[in-house]
Amino acid sequence: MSETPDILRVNQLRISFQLQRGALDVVRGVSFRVPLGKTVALVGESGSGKTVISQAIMGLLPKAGSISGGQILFDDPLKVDGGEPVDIARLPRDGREIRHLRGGRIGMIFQEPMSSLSPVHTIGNQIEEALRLHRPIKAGEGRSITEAMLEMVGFKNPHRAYRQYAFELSGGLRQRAMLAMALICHPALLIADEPTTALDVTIQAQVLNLMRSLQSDLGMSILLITHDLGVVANMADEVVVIYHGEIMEAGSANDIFRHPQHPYLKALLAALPHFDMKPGERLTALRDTSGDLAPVMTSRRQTLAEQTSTAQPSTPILAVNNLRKTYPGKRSGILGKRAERVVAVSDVSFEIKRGECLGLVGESGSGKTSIGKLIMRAIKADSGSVVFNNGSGPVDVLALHGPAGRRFRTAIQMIFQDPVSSLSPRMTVLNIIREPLEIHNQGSPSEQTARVADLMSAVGLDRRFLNRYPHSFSGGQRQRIGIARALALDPELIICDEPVSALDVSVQAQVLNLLKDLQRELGLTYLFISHNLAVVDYIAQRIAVLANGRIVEIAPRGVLFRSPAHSYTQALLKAVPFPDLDHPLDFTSVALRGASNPKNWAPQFQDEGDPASLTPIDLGQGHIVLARATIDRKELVA
Amino acid sequence: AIETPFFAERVATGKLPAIDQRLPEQPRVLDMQSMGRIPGKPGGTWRMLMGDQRDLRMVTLYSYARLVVFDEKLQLVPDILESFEDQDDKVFTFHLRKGHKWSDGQPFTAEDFRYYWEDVALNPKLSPTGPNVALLANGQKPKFEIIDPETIRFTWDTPNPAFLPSLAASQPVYIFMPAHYLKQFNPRYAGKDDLAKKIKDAHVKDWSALHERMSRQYRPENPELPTLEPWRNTTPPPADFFVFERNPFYHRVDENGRQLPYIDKIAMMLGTTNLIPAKVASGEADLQARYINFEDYTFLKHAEQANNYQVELWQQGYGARAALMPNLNAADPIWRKILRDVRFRRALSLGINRRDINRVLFFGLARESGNTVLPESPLYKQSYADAYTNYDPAEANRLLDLVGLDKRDGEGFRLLPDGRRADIVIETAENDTVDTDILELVGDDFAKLGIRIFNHPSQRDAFRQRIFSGQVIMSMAEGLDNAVPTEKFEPDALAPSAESQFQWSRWGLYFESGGSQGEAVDMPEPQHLLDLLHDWRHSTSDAQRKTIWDEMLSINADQVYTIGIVNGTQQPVVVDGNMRNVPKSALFSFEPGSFFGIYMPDTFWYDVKSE
Amino acid sequence: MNALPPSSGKLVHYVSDAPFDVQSVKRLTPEQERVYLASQWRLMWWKFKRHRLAVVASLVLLVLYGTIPFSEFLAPYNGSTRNTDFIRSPPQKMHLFHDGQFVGPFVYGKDYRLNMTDLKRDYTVNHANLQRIRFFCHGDPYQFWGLVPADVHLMCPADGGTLFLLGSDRLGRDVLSRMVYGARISLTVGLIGISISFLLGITIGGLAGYYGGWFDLLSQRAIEIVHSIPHIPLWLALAAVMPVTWSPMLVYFGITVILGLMDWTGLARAVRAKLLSLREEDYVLAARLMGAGTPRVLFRHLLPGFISHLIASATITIPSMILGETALSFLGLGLRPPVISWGVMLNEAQNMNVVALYPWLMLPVVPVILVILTFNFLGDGLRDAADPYN
Amino acid sequence: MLRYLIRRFMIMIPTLFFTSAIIFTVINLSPTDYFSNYVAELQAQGEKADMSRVEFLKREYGFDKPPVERYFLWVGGLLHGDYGYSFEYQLPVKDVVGDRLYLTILVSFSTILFTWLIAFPIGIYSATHQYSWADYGLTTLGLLGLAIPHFLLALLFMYFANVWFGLSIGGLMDPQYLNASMSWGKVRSVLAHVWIPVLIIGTAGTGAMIRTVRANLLEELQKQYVTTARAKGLHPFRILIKYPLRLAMNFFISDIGSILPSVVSGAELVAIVLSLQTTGPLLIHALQTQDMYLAGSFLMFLATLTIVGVLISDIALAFLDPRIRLQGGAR
Ligand SMILES: Nc1ncnc2c1ncn2[C@@H]1O[C@H](COP(=O)(O)OP(=O)(O)OP(=O)(O)O)[C@@H](O)[C@H]1O
Ligand SMILES: Nc1ncnc2c1ncn2[C@@H]1O[C@H](COP(=O)(O)OP(=O)(O)OP(=O)(O)O)[C@@H](O)[C@H]1O
Ligand SMILES: [Mg+2]
Ligand SMILES: [Mg+2]
Repeated sequence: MSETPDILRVNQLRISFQLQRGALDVVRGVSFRVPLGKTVALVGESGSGKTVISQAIMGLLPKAGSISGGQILFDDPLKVDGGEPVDIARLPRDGREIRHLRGGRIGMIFQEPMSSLSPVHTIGNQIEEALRLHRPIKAGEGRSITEAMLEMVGFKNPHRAYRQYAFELSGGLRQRAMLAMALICHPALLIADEPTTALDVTIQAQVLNLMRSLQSDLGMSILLITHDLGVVANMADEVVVIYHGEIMEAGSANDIFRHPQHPYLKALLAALPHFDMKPGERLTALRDTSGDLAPVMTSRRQTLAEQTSTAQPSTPILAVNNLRKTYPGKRSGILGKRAERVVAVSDVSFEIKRGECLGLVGESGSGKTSIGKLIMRAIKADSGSVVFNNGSGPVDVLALHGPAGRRFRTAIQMIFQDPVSSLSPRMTVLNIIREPLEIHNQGSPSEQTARVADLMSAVGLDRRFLNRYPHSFSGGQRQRIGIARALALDPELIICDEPVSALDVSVQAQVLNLLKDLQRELGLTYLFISHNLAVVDYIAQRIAVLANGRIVEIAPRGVLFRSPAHSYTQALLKAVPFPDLDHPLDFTSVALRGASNPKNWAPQFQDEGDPASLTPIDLGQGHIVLARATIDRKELVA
Repeated sequence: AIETPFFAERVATGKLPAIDQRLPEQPRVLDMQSMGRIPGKPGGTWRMLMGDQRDLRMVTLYSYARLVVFDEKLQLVPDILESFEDQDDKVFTFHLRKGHKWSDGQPFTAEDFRYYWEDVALNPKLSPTGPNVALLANGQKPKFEIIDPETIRFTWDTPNPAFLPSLAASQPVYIFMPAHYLKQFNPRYAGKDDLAKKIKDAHVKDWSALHERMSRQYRPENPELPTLEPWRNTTPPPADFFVFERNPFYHRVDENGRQLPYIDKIAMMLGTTNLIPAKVASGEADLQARYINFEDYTFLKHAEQANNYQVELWQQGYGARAALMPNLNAADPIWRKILRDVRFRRALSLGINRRDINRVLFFGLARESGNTVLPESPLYKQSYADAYTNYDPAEANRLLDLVGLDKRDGEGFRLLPDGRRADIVIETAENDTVDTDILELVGDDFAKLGIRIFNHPSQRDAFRQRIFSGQVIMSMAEGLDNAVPTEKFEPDALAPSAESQFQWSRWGLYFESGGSQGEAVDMPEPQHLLDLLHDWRHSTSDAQRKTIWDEMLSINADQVYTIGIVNGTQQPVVVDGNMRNVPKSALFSFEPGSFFGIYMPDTFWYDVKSE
Repeated sequence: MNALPPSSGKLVHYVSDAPFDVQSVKRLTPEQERVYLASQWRLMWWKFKRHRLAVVASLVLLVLYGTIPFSEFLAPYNGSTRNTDFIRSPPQKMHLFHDGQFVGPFVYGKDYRLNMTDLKRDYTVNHANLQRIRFFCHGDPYQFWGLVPADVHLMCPADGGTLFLLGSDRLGRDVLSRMVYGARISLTVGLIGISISFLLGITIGGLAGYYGGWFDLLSQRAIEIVHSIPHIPLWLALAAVMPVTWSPMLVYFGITVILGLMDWTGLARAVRAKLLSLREEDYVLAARLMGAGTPRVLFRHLLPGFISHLIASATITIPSMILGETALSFLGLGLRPPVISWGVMLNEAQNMNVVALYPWLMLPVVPVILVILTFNFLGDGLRDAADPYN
Repeated sequence: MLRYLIRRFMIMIPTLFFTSAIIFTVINLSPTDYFSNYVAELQAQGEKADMSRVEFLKREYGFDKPPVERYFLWVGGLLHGDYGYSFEYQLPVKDVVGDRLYLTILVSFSTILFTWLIAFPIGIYSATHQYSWADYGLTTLGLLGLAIPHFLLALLFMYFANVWFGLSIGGLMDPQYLNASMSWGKVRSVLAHVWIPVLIIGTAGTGAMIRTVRANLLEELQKQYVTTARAKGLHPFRILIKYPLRLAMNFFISDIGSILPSVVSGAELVAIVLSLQTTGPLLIHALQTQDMYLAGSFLMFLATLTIVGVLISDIALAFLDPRIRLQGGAR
């Protein structure tokens, strides 16, 4: 081990941003290395400068940012012997040398895959472009290599995917497209900035496995930036912990996980949600913000008390029945025949009671976001109904309009999966968070501003960020802006689409605690979509598992995790990576590939071509599983 | 006679008969010396710049070949005709030139007159409103006789003194047509299938449309139409460049026996009229006056040397370069009453500082005068020109107070009896800077009388429509079109006889339509003018006509029906340095004179030393 | 601050010993509070101020527009005062020194002679005739704001002298004074016209792009139709029907409105095309889900994403509006005397005589250029101020 | 797509019908007609119109019939490819327009080419080099073109082209070539003249185009996908062309509908000022003289081109941006 040279050495790197008023030092003297063929994980609080460092390595800092000191030495293993390592910090922007490195020698996966793809080019085109640029390939070969790559990152139908556009893909699929783009050139160094946030655990395991095998086959080195300590434990050889642009602790994975020393690292590890938490147990966040919470909540306590007394506790606040949504397929060529429609959501029914949190997990691309959007009426359902009842009688959401529709909008809010594109790029954070208040005329302008400031601190953001524009934030910060906005109106139901995927565990703990407090104090209801099963386990009372657009299993959290009935649920649970060096994920044995493919499921869950042959079967205790009607219940529990 | 080099080759190859076969037995011989001109030599191209295809008629005007023509002293002389006889203005006998031929070599005979009279003028399809008014005396058609192939006669019961002048007019009444050519379009003579095919090829509805299109003589669009003019068109429209070639059978020769015209070709280039002064200044025209204005003089003069031309100043032949025309038929009753008050019209006339206008806009070269005949006319009297043209704002103000405009508003502007402000919108046709400037200056003068005026230019057509309907209170336009008449010209412009007389268009329409449209004259003086016009039409002697003219002119001057501002304004004429026989200074007018026509451009020639 | 770990050596476990304080979020001073809680408008204003050219441009525009209420005072002559003895006089130069001696601002008088050979008025500078310019002086009388009779001018010619700093026109009117008066019409016509066309273009294009569907279908057809009727016949037709009795001022408004009405289609289509793709963005969806109404989504979320184009097209449309009336005049539908505008003045300058002999009559093109440049630089500044990435 | 196309073609029918009605109305809005106009013109000079002929013509062209009937006669003719008859030229409209069309297309295409060739590179340059001296300089130059009225520019150009190069004033060729058939001399003469209108018509358009290209490109250059492309190691120029430029073209594509008609109508007013032998002056003249079939058919031709142009632009937009194509924007 000690013989491997370092492919990347970052020495005393300092990066600052030029802001309206003065400079902002974001990275303050960071040094670390990436040894050849190894994986180094960069972990740290949201906004601590991880992404900025990776941008600096690629020479892609935004206009406002500049390297104010230090070196980034890249030692290309392919270089002829004796060549000095290049200092990327000194290369001219967009010059020939740096262009050669980018993509070809250093690949990068961006943190926000959703908005990083061109909206007007097919993903195949964009991936193949990178390939052609850096790998000598024969004419006509490009497409097949690209499709093979797409398949490797988990596209079920790579041929079709090649011709799809970014907006036709779910968040996870887009992330996989980005992965494919970065990996297709076989770079010597891969910088993966949160490469798996939008992926469910089975796909995540598959992707991680792919990275590992490329690493061993090609000697690729990886700089892995992630919040998921489970991933870190399973992937990293060395770990660097960063906080506020400075390194707090660095060492081998062993050192970090077994002998954490710095208070920050200790706090991080303590903030992790784990599966055996007692009901009501709170996560320990680095900063406790329950004090900041008071002003956020008081505003509605009063009205709430009256409401809860009138509403019967048993009536669900939201009932979804037989929801179905298909997207039009694509034609081949201009005049070609229309391909099959994509069924995104099929025959989905569930209920959420007031004050409850329903977790929604499932494979990436299985239709979770679509369900959220259907409930919000952001897209039109093909069939089915959504009934909302906040005590003043049931309303059919799909038929709402006029003032009732307006009232509905204040009662239900959504946190978007993609924080980048859901924030107007030309509005300051202040205006973004204040907007719902303005729309619904709540309070005077100064009251609104005050409330915005309170919300900001509740989600752990500095008030000084208020007049910055969304693009100048880190991924996690943006996500929190989205959360603050959703909370602004005191809604009764929030649809949270991956609300904490970009947050480090301590901030995640802070936000989860906030959500939980709100739920308890205000009776807030959530539909919580997440890939992080530990998070879902912590926050949700009941969990629904979605596969291929259908709910395959739904159960209270304890039941689901203790005795999962469906093959898919079982596969999911097996694929969860633990932040524990003693429980490494078995990448080889787990039947990761195609966990969502019904063919790999137990026969009682296969529909054999007729979707109607499957029905929800009640196993008691609210545990329902989708299986063949003819099957005996015993068989399912076994 | 001497053969023209231009035709030498064609004559040699037998395509064209020799010069002696081409000329009539008795050509019209012009004695250059006695005319004060120099006999010249043939050759060259006359380049002229024009606006649009309608201007093709300029060649007809400039050519000025008519059955009879006015000479420079405005006497009627035979031109195409060898001679004519006029008995009491009732019986007219015309003698054609023996051997005279159309430009295609076919003989020009009495048949051509008969064809026009019988097959065109009397054909209800071709002439839905009957023969031209010039051919009617007291509403009656003449008796047409062919005495022999070279002699014809028109006979009326009552005198028709306007007949000969109308044949000599710049825009003549054509009483003959090339029968041999046009018969192919007339079902009376043409084969049915043949004609049907021609109609189809020409994309027209029927034979009459085809005939109409093929027979335009005034505007020579049809290159195939035989002509008697000095030049014939060779370019079929549409085109931007028309080339005219000399007519090999033209009937005029000079004293040396050279067939006229001297100039072989006319090249007419069409284009934007605003650019014409600039193009002329860069030497792109050889003899040009149309579309050149007085303001362009300096500019043209500056390039004289460089481009070898001279700019001459001719005199324009209008009765007034600009005249205000109060509309006596205005629809607004209050205004009509005021406009009909002679004191008002006199007041306005007295209120114009003509000297100032002349100085500012015309370098003092124009004449400050009412709208009347020019001194060049034998009918001119100083008193006509001077009537109410002195600048006397005090008297003007006094008169205005008298006509009921004595009340004024806070700003000092006069009010109408009904309390409206007496603002006058003066309408003009098109946007002419000189008109605008004149009105600007007049506006300043009238402001001193307590009257504000506004200029409203509009498209000529819309402008006329508004006048005809009485919506216009006052307009401004050129004065008398023919300001150098002799008593032989009809004095119709002085009496309410045509709708196009802007001061009384509805009375004019009444007269024109024989009382079926418009309004009958209901004022004594205009009625008197009409009576005088009637007298002229039945007059039999020049002396009688002269007294009628005198009386009409003096009534017009005294009544100030139109308020002339200046006349005798200058028209720049650009002449190529090598062109000879072009008068240095002359009268430039459409009627009489056909612009250049009366000076016979067929006698102009290029003096090129090297050739 | 940590040291770079040794190359290819085993990584030593490094632990930072810097003090660690999780609650390092500092309290804000009032000054910081002001900065960090400033509204978006204020932020933009701060950014705008840094764009020097734009600031200069806006000052120039301010001055130009500032002259509008005071034209009568600023112009040495009234717009229609004629001086028949000084027709087409070339500009008189302003001097400060005479024979090397300081005398203050003055002009030399001009002698003029009628040149009857080429019919031109020849002016020669008479160095003996020294005419001192008067300031805050009594000159041509006027009605200030149409109400107060006054005769005070910023500067006037010397008694009995002339002051044609930019020459005089064919009726002996002062070109400079007319330019000052002309600013009134020319500077406003563009704004009114552009407001109309932007209002229509943005609303119709915006709604079409945002809603799509039948509204889009109908509005696109309407645009096609408006678009397919060339301007000129419409102008001609309108010229024919516009009542003659309309005062020049009414005609002016009529023309402005027409200019505006004819101009919106291009913008509407551009807005629509852009919105068709922008409306698919998540933030639009987010706004809608918050309950934002169409105007809000359109004006707060969608159009800002298009602001560069809007500003650019506004700043390039203004000149065509200012000059548009010259095109109209060409067809006989322009403004007419006594209305004074730069377009009218330029229209009068449109012949070869002027180009060759009286070039100073083309001077009104200078303020037009100035206005256009300043509007464009102002636009640049605005664009940058609104640009979050900058 | 096919269905979309068919639908769009179907929609064009009522649009065209509507447009024809409007055009007819606009032409007939003027209270006068060709014949009274003709009479007016003649009388202005003291000439007299032969009333008999006027009557004859009026009847010949159906002016005794009510306007509605005339409209249907006209539209009916159009459907059969009969564009009517020009009163002025006494020729079928087709023959009148004739050769002018080619010259117009020559001038227009040269102008468009000129505009694009200059405006695009400059616009791209000044967007990528924002606030460089070259950006300011080129911008100012472009704006100058925008600020000087066409007419004045035309006069200045003609004047100095004549004074300095001895070029004949106005027109598209020296007069001697006007009726001549094609020859080297003629081509040379046309080339010697065509640059003036191209420059004049082009300058304003160029200035405007530079500004819009610049603005739209600046907007796109900051998008995240540009960074993605950079991360791939693409050459900046390739990136520019493939990504931001393509998205910035949106405004441009949406306006190509107006290119087609402008190619044919050819900047009428400038053409008049420059006395070009193109269709523009013909159209204006026809309008001014109320030569209604000539004007009407010509306008209808332009309208059809516009509508086709809009269709093309819609299709191009859909091609350019799949979001529009697939989310059902351009429905
Ligand atoms: N363009 C920018 N302008 C100004 N500040 C910026 C800009 N980009 C990032 N920052 C700031 O730099 C800091 C570091 O950002 P960075 O994106 O590197 O965080 P991160 O560690 O990746 O966080 P996360 O885990 O949330 O993605 C943040 O405080 C952020 O607000
Ligand atoms: N606009 C669209 N057009 C076509 N197909 C779409 C569209 N939007 C989504 N889809 C498809 O619908 C399916 C479900 O998408 P959805 O976004 O609901 O997934 P998801 O469960 O949220 O996945 P992820 O966890 O990756 O975000 C996917 O296969 C996606 O490709
Ligand atoms: Mg980040
Ligand atoms: Mg999703």
